[in-house]
Amino acid sequence: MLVAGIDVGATYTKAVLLADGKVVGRAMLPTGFNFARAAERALQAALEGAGLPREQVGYVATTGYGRHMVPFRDLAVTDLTAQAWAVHRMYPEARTILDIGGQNVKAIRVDERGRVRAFRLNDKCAAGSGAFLEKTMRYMGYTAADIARLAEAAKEPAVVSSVCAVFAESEVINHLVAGRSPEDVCAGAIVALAERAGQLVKRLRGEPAYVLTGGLVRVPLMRRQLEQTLRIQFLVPSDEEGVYVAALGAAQLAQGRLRRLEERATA
Amino acid sequence: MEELERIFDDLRALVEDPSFPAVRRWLEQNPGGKVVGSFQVFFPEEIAHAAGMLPLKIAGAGGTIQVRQADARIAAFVCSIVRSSLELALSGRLDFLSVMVVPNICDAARNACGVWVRSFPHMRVETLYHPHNAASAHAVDYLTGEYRRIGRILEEIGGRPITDEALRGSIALFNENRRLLREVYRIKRETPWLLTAVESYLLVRSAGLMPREEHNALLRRVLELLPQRPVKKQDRIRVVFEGGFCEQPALDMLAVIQNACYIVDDDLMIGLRWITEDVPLEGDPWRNLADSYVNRSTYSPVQRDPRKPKAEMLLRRIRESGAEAAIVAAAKMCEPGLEEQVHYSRALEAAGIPHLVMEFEESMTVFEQVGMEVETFAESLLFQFA
Amino acid sequence: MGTPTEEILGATRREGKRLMDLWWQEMTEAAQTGRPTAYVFAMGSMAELLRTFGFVLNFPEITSLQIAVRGQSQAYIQAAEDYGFSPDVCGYVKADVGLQLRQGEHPYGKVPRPSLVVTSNVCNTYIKWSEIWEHLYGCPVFVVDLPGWRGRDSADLDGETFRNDARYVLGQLQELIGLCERITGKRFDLDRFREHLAEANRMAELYQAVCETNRHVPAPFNAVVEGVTYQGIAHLYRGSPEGSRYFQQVLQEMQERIRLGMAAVPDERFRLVLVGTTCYSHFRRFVELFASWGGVFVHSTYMIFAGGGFVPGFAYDLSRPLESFAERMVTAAYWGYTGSMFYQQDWLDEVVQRWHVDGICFHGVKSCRTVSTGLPDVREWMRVQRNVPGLFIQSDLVDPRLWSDAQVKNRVDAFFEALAAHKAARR
Amino acid sequence: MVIATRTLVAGVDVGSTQTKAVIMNLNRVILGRALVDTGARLNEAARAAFEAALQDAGAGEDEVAYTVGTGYGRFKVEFGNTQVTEISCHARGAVFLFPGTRTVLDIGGQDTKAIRVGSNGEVLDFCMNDKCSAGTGRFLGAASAALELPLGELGPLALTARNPVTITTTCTVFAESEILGWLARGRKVEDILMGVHAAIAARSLSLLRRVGIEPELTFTGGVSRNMAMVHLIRELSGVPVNVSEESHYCGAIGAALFALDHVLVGERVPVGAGTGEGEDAGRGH
Repeated sequence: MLVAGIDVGATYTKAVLLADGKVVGRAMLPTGFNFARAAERALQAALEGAGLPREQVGYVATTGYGRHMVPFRDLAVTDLTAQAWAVHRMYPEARTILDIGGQNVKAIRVDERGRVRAFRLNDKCAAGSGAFLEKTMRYMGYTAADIARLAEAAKEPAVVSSVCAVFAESEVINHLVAGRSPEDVCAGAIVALAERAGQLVKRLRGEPAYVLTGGLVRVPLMRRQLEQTLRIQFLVPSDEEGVYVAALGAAQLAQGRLRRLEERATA
Repeated sequence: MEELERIFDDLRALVEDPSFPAVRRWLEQNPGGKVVGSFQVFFPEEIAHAAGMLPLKIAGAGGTIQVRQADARIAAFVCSIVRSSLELALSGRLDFLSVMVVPNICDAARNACGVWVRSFPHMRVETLYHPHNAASAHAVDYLTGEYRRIGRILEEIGGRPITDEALRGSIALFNENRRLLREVYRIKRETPWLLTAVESYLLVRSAGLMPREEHNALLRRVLELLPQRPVKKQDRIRVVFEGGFCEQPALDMLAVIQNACYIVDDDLMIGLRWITEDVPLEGDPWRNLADSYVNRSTYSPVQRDPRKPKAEMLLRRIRESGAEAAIVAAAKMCEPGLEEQVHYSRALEAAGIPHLVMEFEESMTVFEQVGMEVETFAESLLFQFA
Repeated sequence: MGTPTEEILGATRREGKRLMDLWWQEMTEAAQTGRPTAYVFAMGSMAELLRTFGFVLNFPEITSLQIAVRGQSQAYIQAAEDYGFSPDVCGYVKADVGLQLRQGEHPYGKVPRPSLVVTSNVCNTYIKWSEIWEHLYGCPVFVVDLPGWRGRDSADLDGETFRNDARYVLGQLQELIGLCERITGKRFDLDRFREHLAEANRMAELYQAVCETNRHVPAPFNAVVEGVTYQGIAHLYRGSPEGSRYFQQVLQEMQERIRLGMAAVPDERFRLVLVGTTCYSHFRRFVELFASWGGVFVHSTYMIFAGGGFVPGFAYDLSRPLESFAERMVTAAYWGYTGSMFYQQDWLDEVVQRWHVDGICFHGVKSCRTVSTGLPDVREWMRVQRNVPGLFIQSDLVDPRLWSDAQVKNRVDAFFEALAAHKAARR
Repeated sequence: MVIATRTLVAGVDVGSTQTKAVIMNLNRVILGRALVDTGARLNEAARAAFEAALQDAGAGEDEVAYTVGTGYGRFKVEFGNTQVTEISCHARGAVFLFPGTRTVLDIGGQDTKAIRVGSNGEVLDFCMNDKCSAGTGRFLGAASAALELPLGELGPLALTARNPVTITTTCTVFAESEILGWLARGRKVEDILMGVHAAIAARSLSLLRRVGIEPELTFTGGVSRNMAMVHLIRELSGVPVNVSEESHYCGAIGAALFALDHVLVGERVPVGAGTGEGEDAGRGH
């Protein structure tokens, strides 16, 4: 019997198929406007990739932004719960997870069994999501793909200290007005974002081991800055693992629930 | 059980209607009647009632109206309830008010009182200073004097004296209302599945929006019907919601929370339940009211009373309601609430009680993040996936 | 060369610095010796009474703003936010929490722990702030509850409202005295108290006279530059002989400046009044934005909060010290503090007339509802009813993250461009 | 003293997203105009817009007697003679375009401004957005990104709304997440867009109320080309709204008029602001 975990994100939908705890298929598609359709398509794509029929899927757990919009789900859990679970399976020693995504930054403290003990999401007001960085890049005429390159070429990061995302954007503009280079401004935005994300970890009173996930871990300056601010070392899953982490967690949770149901049925 | 559903539908319509239909109905039935508005948290409505007036609780507009004119007078970094309450008045929805009382609960409300004074020269706008040194032996004397001052104003405007007899009668009526609300909260604690968080909130909030005589009758009927309600008890965590003493979360936010939790106690609209025991009827009624505010009352971040350390009071609320966790919310830009939130969460952490810290705004319409937080919180307590 | 004039002009600055250093020295010593220290607030500090018991007085508002002036507030504020305080909470409070979390280590010295906290409700945030120390240290917190301005009911000083308020405050002061006696083991000395009141009377009169000198055109001092020092000394030394002596010197200097035609801002072109504070993390920049246009602040709301909200013409009646002190506190709460905050228009109207003001700068402080709520409304009232131009800008007291230079400069420049047109049109 | 060959003036408005330049002759006739994206290098954008406007006018740089810079990047108009804030420039420009103008509204990317002006275009009073309602103009850009629609289509689409949503939060950042929330709940794109427009209009109105609305009201800046916004401002303010074909050049036109004053009268350009430096001045990191 297969189980599926589907992470219905605001921009991308990811599906992971598990058979006996092993990943047998996965897929990622843009979400678009219809969450239910996106989930269905991602699941189909994963099945096709694995060459498996739909009928074998015995349990579907959804997570992410559109988790409640998927009518064929058996269980919906939040991405924090799903992520914590998957990370725990990857790194049993992990106690604190920091996830820096496009929309959200999340800090999660987990216990030795992978259960969420405490968590903090970024205050929207706090200029602390990847969207701010993307906007900065777009404003300067670059794309997200240029972030790492630009940041590494910076001489001295421009200070972006505002707590509010709107003022932070003004600060960026003011720096450019004052003649700072796009490289310095880009690096400044990353440092600011790392600062806010680090603050979440501090507020959560994080403990080692630390794991860093999310789209922006691929920016070396981000990781360096975070490790420096927090005076810690992060464990970082590979890009592939990182992208699917919530979907994987959901699938693992689905596996657990299915097993429990089967036990109950046979008992 | 259709009757209960209908009652709650009506109450929801009342609470979400920024035109105050119950007040307008009362005015039709009492031509020339006067309405006394009061802002959060507490106002001794008995005094207005004894003066033959209708007390009305002004607790913001939630998301029911768009704040347009008030933003021209109060900066956007002031909490939403202060701005939306002013908007209700500036947009003409409170034209029926003869008197508006803004208690000195916080810096924003106190200064907003000045804005009301400048904006509505034809309305009597008054501030009311409740004692912030409640432990002082002189607090009750002082407050008795302050209540009599409010009484004098209402006598002047109503053109008739407030007799001790009338005031005692009003106190008895409001005692009954508070007793019935305590019953509602007993049900929340003991059988939370019988009454959703939104429903119990509607029962409390509506007390300040209609004549108390009507509200008492309504509460009696609801309390009669509730025990027979065919609702299944679900496996949900039991939480206390703290942080609703002034700005009120949107009904939909409560709905998102109740999807994952039973709220077994809370401080929503705490001012209407501020006095926790019957106000004595014998003796000086003015003094009895003042004494009850100071000595027979609950707690909130905007009253200083060293006899009631707030973090300890919260722990007691959790203990007494049999809750296993707490949601500690604070309104955006609310200085006292946000400061208290830190003490609350520190105390809860020390006591080993799981808790969720969140910020809200009455006018919120999107609850994705709230939902995610509450669900994750519940999942972390409820599921043993391993 | 040492001419008398130069002596007069230099002495004030030197003396101000000496008094400030002295205060820090006293605090730093108290941090080591454990001498009883009371934490008090600028408005309603009860300094006269606490001095009678020999408390060292810590003014956390002043220590917070000094952290910002030293350019270090961001780190302190961030420490408080890491502790759990929201970005929306008062910047002074957070800078102080950062200070407490560092065991009182301040850029200027060390702040002792409180043996007692005395606060009023004139700013409601004072109470919440005090409760933080209560949680951290378990120290006694005494709220002297000062009912504020209540419109026409408080206008009559013989009226029932005033008498009820004064009775309440007097009762509380007696309870506070009992608490101080228990903490210090000293009996309340009424004669000493009377001396402190007499000093406060002297200082109040001189302070008023100093404020009045700025009616002169050009203004001899800038209310947001020298004025901030005056406010500080008035808070720290109220009720002490040093305080009166200092303001005697200041008054002399101002008279000398006027005699010599010296202006606080060279080429004074626009006379302004500030509603609110400056942003202390950008103190020099704030002043410079205005001064570069020839703008001088001749007065500010904080000038009247200083020294306890001096109400012109009011002095303590030394024959009934405690009663008079209570009445004085109530009056200050009515007019000096709350009245001037939410019924600001009357005070502004008078200042505009008497100090020859061209425009009003309203500085909305994002984390301070006490001074900021209702500013747009007052601004409109002054514009519509009195045709006085008003500028509305926003940043913070001490949080550098809330200062956006280009935005503030844009508004200030546009205001002066308009003010120039306004003045030209009136000529 | 005007040298005979120098018979033109220029106004360059360096805004946060676009840079505009206008060339005017001494008879207040606009001869050339240009608009370029500001990008990351403001001095280059200013230069490019200036040169393009000269080309549009068929004139050479040596014919320009005086240049005034305005907008956020006004101090980056390094070839200019002086700077004036865009508040003063929009006021001047609006009265030039519509002489009956007494109130001006400009919704910009960084700031929204409401200005009351006198008959000569002098600023009588102005108000700009609070910090917590900043960036409302940019809010349209965010909506365009979230809904994947070009900016120019937002207004027309919004006008087809039947059942608009209400966007209640003042904060632009929060409001952006409200858009996603409404989308997730399956609300129609046009209904959401109308909600976005209504929210911006409501905030603009509160600024207009702070200065007092006196007809005629002239709506300037790029957002004034958005028909839904014009419709809402007209409806909420209750007065007719002027919108010019040249509205996005309004600041640059005003700047050119200040330049003209200087050439003709020799004065009137308000001075004294010092330099634009001061970024981080007094900040002690």
